[in-house]
Amino acid sequence: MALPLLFFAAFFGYPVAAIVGRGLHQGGRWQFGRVGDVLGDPAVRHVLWFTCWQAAASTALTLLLALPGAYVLARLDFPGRRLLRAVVTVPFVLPTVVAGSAFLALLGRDGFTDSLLGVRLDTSVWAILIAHVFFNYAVVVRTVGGLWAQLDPAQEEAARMLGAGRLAAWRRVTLPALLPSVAAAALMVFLFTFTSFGVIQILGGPTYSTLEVEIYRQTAEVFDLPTAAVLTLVQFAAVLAILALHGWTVRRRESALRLVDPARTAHRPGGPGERALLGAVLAVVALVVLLPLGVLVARSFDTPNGYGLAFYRALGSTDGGTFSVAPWQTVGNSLRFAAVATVIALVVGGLAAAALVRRSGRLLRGFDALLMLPLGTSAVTIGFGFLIALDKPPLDLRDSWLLVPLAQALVGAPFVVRVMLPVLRAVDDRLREAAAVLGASPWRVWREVDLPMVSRAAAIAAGFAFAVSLGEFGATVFIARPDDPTLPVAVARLLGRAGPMNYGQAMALSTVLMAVCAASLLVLENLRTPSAGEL
Amino acid sequence: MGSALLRLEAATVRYGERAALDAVDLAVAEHEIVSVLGPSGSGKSTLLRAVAGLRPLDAGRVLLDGADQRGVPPHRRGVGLMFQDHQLFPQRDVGGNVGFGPRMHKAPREQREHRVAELLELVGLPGAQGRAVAALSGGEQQRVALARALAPEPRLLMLDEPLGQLDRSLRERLVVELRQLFGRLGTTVLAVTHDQGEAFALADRVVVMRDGTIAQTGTPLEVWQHPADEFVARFLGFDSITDAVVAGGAATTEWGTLPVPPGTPQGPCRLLVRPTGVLLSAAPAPAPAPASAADEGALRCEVVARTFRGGHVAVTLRPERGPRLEAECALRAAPREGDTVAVTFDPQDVVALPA
Amino acid sequence: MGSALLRLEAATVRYGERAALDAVDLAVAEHEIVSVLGPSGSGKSTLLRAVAGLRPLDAGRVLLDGADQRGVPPHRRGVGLMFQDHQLFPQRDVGGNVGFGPRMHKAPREQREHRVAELLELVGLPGAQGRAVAALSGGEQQRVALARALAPEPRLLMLDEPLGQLDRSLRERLVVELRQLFGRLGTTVLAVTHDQGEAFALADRVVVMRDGTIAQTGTPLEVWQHPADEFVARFLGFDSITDAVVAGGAATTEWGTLPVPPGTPQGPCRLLVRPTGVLLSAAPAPAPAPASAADEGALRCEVVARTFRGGHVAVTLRPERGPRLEAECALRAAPREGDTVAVTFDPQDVVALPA
Amino acid sequence: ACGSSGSSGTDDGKATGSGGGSKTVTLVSHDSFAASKSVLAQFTKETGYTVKVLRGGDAGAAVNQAILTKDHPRGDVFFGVDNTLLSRALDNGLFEPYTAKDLAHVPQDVQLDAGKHRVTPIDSGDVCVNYDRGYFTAHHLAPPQTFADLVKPAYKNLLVTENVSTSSPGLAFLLGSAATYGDGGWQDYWKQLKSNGVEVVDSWEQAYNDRFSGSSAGKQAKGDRPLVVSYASSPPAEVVGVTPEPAQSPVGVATGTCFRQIEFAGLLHGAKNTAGGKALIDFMLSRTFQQDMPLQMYVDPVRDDAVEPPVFVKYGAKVDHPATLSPDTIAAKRDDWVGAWNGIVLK
Ligand SMILES: Nc1ncnc2c1ncn2[C@@H]1O[C@H](COP(=O)(O)OP(=O)(O)OP(=O)(O)O)[C@@H](O)[C@H]1O
Ligand SMILES: Nc1ncnc2c1ncn2[C@@H]1O[C@H](COP(=O)(O)OP(=O)(O)OP(=O)(O)O)[C@@H](O)[C@H]1O
Ligand SMILES: Cc1ncc(C[n+]2csc(CCO)c2C)c(N)n1
Ligand SMILES: [Mg+2]
Ligand SMILES: [Mg+2]
Repeated sequence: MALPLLFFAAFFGYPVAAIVGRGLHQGGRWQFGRVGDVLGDPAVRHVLWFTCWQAAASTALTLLLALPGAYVLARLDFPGRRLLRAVVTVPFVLPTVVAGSAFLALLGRDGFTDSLLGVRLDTSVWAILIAHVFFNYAVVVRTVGGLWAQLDPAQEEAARMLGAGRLAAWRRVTLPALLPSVAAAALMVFLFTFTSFGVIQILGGPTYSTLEVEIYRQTAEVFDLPTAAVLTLVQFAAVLAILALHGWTVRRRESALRLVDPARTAHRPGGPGERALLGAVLAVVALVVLLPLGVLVARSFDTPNGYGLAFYRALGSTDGGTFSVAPWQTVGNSLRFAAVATVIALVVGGLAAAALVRRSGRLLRGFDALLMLPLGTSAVTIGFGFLIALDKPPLDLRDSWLLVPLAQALVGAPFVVRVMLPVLRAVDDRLREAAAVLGASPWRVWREVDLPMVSRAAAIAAGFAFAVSLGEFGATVFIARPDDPTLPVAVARLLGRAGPMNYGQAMALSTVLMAVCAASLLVLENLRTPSAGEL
Repeated sequence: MGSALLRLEAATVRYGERAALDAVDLAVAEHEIVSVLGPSGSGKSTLLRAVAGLRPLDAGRVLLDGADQRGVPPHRRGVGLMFQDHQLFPQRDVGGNVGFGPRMHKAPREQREHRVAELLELVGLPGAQGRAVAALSGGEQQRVALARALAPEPRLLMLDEPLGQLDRSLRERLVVELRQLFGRLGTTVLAVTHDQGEAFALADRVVVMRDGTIAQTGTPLEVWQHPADEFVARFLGFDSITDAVVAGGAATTEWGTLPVPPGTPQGPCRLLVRPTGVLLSAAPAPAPAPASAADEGALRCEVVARTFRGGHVAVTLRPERGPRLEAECALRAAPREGDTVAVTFDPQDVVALPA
Repeated sequence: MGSALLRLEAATVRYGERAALDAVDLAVAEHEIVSVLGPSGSGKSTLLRAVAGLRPLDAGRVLLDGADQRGVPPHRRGVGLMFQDHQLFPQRDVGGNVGFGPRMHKAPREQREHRVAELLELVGLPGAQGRAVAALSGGEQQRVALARALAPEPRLLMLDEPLGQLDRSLRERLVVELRQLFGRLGTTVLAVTHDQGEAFALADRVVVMRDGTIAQTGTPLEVWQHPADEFVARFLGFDSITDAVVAGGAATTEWGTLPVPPGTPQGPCRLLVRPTGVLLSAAPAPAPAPASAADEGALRCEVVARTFRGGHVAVTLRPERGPRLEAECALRAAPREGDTVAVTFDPQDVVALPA
Repeated sequence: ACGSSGSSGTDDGKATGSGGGSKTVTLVSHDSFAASKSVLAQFTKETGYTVKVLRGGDAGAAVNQAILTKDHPRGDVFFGVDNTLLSRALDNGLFEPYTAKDLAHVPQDVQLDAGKHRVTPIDSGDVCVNYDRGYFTAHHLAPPQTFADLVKPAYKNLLVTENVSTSSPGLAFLLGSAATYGDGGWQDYWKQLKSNGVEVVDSWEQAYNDRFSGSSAGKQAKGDRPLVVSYASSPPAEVVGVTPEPAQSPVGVATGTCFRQIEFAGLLHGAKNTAGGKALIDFMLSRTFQQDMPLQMYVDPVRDDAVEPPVFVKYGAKVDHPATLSPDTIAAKRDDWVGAWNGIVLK
């Protein structure tokens, strides 16, 4: 409890307060008048409104499309299930600019929808919503699936014996049990889409803008720190409101559930209904996730001299100019940073989740909310905050390579908390009691009862934290270490240059990023916690 | 039995290699109350799950009202099932649990509430609608589960140990009220229980299971009086069993010559003496003429254990020869441990089992 | 009882307004086996949880070996608890569950495995170490839970309905073997059960609970023979109770004048007749001289229900006057429903309860 | 390893004692900074200093970062502030004056802080409209050459440019139009551009890689705008790596639409290694570095005697009279213009 608190205070609270404070404290006095100015601006209000409703719509659409996927990937046993689970997570690591460009190609002129249906979606808000589904499909599948796989199927059987059909049994028994994790997933999707940046920049054009984009502009381009600070505060207020709503939804619904070994709940798809569902989910995944990824992969082979590996070969050379190291070496950097960030996120998030399960109360609920704030904070704010806050003793990390994983863990830790909490809260307290009366100390109880139950969720959370860290760009770009660019940073640099070689290498490197991500997730999923199989 | 409401034909369920249900044939007539008895792990719950459609059969058929149920989903079978481990819905309160079935059957709200109140009254939890199920004691949970299973009034109701966690007086009251309720509604019932007294009190017919097969079916009295084999006999708690050769109206055993009821098949068999048929007389000849004692038909035994069971005392005897004997005595007539008693046998409690 | 291993002093647990445990005083001596009986919801499980330290007391104290346990966490109390609903660890196999306690107590692997095998043998699941707990039947799960509770050999072992889901023959065998085991290990046991037979067979002493308080404690025989009050009597299944006035060796009741045992306190009281004390004689005078029949001490009753309970038949009688009577008859002596019988009373089964 | 000098290194140029120990000079720059390994190695060989490069964000963000951290600078030299942002950097006192050695080889017109020498020009680049040669050949249309051409009906719906508040080429293009039409005239010009169907996207990447039909990336992405606001150096970039070498770059430059950006380097105020920083600035003006730059960053060297690489000579466009504006004018007018532009174009 103390460690996570300290972590968030030092690496979130302090830097963000510093940058906001710098913005509002100008010319030797506090400029609270700016709050009124900015809020009074109808353009700002318009942005706020758009930010909120597109996030809500994106969240709803993502839930709608991904909940069946969560079921299929958690409960149905079919070949390639693990691979599919890893693949749907790949978008998560993709730099949004890269993915946005794939969507532009698919939804724009002569794109997939245009040639097939004669609709161009690149100028409509649908492009944004679909891209948001693409990015966040995995959030729902993994967060909800982690709990779903462990729910005792007998509950649904009980409902069916009372006359409920499949759907009714799901709606009335399974869904309420899943609700905390559905809410957690919804919260995360909402926060991501609320702070959406790259997607909006590319697909929204100058017409659609989010608070995040505005904050970025005001901070990084216009350098109007007071306005940025006010917008950051507005964003905080909105995020806190959402957190309160989430807390209110979840609080009364969390109950101990009978959790079972996930290995026992998966079954082969039986009956036409389940086969149709599987087919539908595969179709959605293919259209919304695989197709855009495929566009990028295809581009990475599409050299000026026909299809080939030229871009990949170029990744190995240093004289492309963009880097003092060969671009492929950024893979190693990214993996290293991501591994460290994942460990930090797991430790901090795991401890926080454990503390949140054991105790309750107002203060703790506040803490719970604090943990989620980084997801709702602009990456520039964090990046600039780090710059000005962590540059003097006692926290002089200017030259420390730790800055990057720390910033990344800031995004990873809330994931860990949100994914693990619903599962931990579902663990029947009497199981812990059973362990205690058999002689287990509280720490042993955690290790022997909670950990095995939550290990699946922890693996999922770790996967997320890892993917987030691999893909994190916004904050990393401001604190990138000399000559240690991470992979997404490298992609961005390549994209920033004209010419087929640069663009092709960016695509090739993005493809490498996807492959690295999928492979890491597969490895992570196959790691078993040692305590699970022990006598 | 063409009009059987439920019929199983060679119903088989396998878990891996082992058959938890092994080619079971069973017919339950409309309005019949059948109790399923059997040792732990003999396949009782599996039988109910197969009928409910929660576990597909690996072979054989389940017919309801003559219609094969293959492919019919559980909620379309018109059967109810109370689970052995209750499976109450933790997110719903007691009222929400009990009212779930009627709600699924689109019962109007008022009727539903009325029914919930009525059933909670029946199971001794009046006014418990608003309580959280996690805050109930074990027996209270069981009663809610029972009320929940009763609420939709299915044609065939299957109960898996419905009263197992309740105390005797509540159980006895419920057995009586449930029988009345089922009679009134015309419900057909298949109830698993491990309590013979409860089975006998509740059921028109008893089915005894053994390792996934049916060892015996019959009325309670039939099963009690004529266990089909040694397994059923021992399962019913009859442990005084020995080899015997029946000739005429007597059986020759290690315990001596025992009278047998008329009509007992002749020849070698296993012979069972029910505890009530082991008659003790205070103290026989101190030990002088063993031969004559045997001739008289009295067997000298030492009392090795006596267990007070409420109402009567179970006495374990070590006879001079042969395996141990169990006797049942009235409290005031019971000998003490270490006593020596003379035993005679009541032919009405001597049963020859198929060898 | 200064040497009590466990002592509760005014132990109180409240859920909201209601006290689930209401100023309970109880002492359990070392090596004693105590059964806790009581209706569903009377606070039995709460009592065990309070002793285990899983539920802090709202008032009063729990002492183990004379030491107040306030603030001592469950794993430091050296007590074991088998939960009513088992709470097996779903992610561990049977061996992992049973071996959990020894592992927490740092037993070496070999010893642990040996102990697990031994206990699984005891509960009738030899070789089940590798099975998944979700693949066990209800009774099998209960037996694994029992084995798990036994494995660490706690000084004070608390069992919450340890045998409730097992069939009679297995239960009887286990009661005997558990008693031997506890005797050998010197374990002190507090066992909740709803089965009186089991309680009487297992326990040195019985505690009857009612609404969070202790209604009576005593040996099984004491409780059976002299229920402390009408509640305990009814709980034990004695329903033939009426108002009476005792004068000398007889009590005047609606049923007529009943003989009472010597030493019965004089004056008005509630009078209980145990079923075994209700003696039926085939058919009395068809009905000519009611006055004389009453004079003779024989009460005419109609048989309204007979329930076969295995071994004996419970007969419900509607007397000419007064509340219903329960009688217990041997199977062959039992009258049929609708018969009219004459009833006399055995003074040894007539008990005056404190009013 | 090098952050341990906290107490002794109380700034000033004489702090070389501690900085000299590490023999490292730190260059703070933006994401686009690049230099060949061999060139940096040569600097080390010549001076004994190794260069550590810290990159952060695009040009604008990098300047802003430098301003934010000016009390505790992250390095010794900053490179990458251009004429559009120069006054923001200078007004914030980011730099210490230093007169670089080879300044004589640098034309006067790019020495925008010639009086104080707080910054040294390093490279220049022209932001111009690029055109898709293939498109104009196929449509038998002459590509536009000047600002005025762009509003002609022939070029309706052909141009994509960048948002001036989020993109530096976007801003440069606006400044170019303002330099051409004057403070009072550019608004009218943009109104015409708008009615002639100019498209605005947020970033250069998007405009050039996704919307522009002339770049190879834009072709893949099915971009449909044959005119884009980009750099004069884009054409050579389009042929790098293409075999066999084409006769012409697929991209051409409308040389009458250019605005010149000049990038500067300066010694950071509070630098730990002042001596190293000075050496680095000198090196950046050396012929070695200047001749390496074009293929690394696609910019033109400022040194008059630097030899341009053959691709630049062969495929590059020669911009003779780019539009320019003084940093002071830019500083004074930029915010107003951006606001007005937003009102005209994005409404
Ligand atoms: N967590 C709780 N919150 C509120 N009331 C509770 C809670 N746990 C138990 N109770 C109530 O306390 C009373 C005693 O419960 P307890 O579990 O001790 O009963 P019990 O004697 O074990 O019953 P059973 O034989 O049915 O298991 C019951 O009325 C029960 O409803
Ligand atoms: N999912 C399963 N996988 C493997 N074996 C199983 C599974 N479920 C039950 N079994 C086994 O099948 C057998 C029959 O189980 P069932 O639950 O029908 O027994 P039961 O008669 O209800 O026993 P009890 O009285 O103990 O509840 C048992 O040996 C059990 O271990
Ligand atoms: C709209 C939207 N954009 C990006 C991501 C992917 N993502 C989530 S967190 C993170 C790291 C940076 O914060 C990344 C790349 C998303 N899920 N939703
Ligand atoms: Mg069962
Ligand atoms: Mg209980």
